Amino acid sequence: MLNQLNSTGNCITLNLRWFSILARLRGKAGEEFEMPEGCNGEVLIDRLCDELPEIHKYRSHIRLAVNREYVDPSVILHDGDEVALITPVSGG
Amino acid sequence: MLNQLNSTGNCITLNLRWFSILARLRGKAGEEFEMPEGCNGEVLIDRLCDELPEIHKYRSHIRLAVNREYVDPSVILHDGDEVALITPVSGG
Amino acid sequence: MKQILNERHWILISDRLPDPGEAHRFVSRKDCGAVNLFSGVTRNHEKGKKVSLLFYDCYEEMAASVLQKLIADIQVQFPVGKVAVLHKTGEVPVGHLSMIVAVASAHRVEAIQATLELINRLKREVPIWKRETFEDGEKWKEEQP
Amino acid sequence: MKQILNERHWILISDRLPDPGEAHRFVSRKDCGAVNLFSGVTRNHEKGKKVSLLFYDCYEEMAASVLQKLIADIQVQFPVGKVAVLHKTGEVPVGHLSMIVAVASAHRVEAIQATLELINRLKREVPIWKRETFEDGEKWKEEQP
Repeated sequence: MLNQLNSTGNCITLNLRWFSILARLRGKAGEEFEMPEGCNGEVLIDRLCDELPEIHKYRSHIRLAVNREYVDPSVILHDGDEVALITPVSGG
Repeated sequence: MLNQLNSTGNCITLNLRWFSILARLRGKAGEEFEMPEGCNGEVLIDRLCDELPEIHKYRSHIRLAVNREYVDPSVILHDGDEVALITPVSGG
Repeated sequence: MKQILNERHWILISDRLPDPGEAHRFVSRKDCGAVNLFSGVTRNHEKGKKVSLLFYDCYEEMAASVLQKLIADIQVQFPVGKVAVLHKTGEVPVGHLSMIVAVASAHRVEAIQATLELINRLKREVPIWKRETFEDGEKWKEEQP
Repeated sequence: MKQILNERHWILISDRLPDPGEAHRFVSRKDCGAVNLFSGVTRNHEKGKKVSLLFYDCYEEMAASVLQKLIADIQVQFPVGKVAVLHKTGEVPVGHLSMIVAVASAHRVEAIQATLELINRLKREVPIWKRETFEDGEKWKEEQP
């Protein structure tokens, strides 16, 4: 696990933002969240799904946003990143 | 000519309306115009082209309107009809 | 001036146009989630030539009746609600409105497609003619090659 | 509230929308003969169910930045001038405006096509979410089958 995550044992703090159904399920609009250094978006989403199993239902439709841009979930996260799980949008 | 026009020798009075370039060429916006009874739109257009040769240039693009509807030029005209030669329109 | 106003449409041909907001309000209805509003504005150029003014001549009685049939066609072809077509006659200086078309529908695609189809047909069928004033004189649209 | 206003576009995400006429005026320019303005309005039905209210949640900072890129794409893909996209957040009762999109161009087809493409992309890409209030409760759009 440590190798897989490229982790040095240190932690990074992410600034999670929650919206729409996920904000309701999580019960908040934002939070600081610690993850092992070197982890990627996929690992974060796995971890959040573990904590909040209701997310599973939406998982296949979720896009990842890091610092207000859509990114591939394989992207490595960094300390201070603003991260959001974007369920299917419905503006207009 | 009499046979061709189905004419009885009587005349009908048409209410001609002129618009756009044709109003400028004709020098007026409307007039009463006499034609033999039984004549059709084609005959009227021929006659107007004789009177106002500048119309010739537009003839192949002219549509005929009788009583405020586009009609085929073969339609027989009647006394009191409101008739207009519609050059290509350009509203909008 | 010629106006036809009923439950389904508002047709106005006049030398004074109302604000586009009035057409917007007219077509708005609680079952229509999409309102598309198109405005024609006199632009300052045409085929590379500078334009200073447009003038619209109109066979008003026929234009209103052609528009009424045309709108009825559109309301059959597309699932749209109310439709407004307002066209100016006379002079329209650069930057001013010559036409307002508003279409409401339950859905955006239909509102937008119906607007385009309505304008395309208006430009082919409704007896309105445009005269453009260029720096070197004025010409009816039909006079131009 | 988030606003980006410059020579090329006006983006506004806010719990208060201006009148559509302001978007119309913003995009109008003397070289653009066509202004197309689309408004989204809360309608009273959705898939056969009665709707009484919409609520929009928005990731405002990201939405504004996604919209800015999206509008820049549209201005490359289509020969259009200025573009305005105004989106409401929070509650939008039936009959009220949730969104205004305005696009100006020299020609009608481009103004109208660019509007449709812009809305289609907005609905796929911009992080805004709709919650519908029905007679039997409220649901985020993603919750619905």
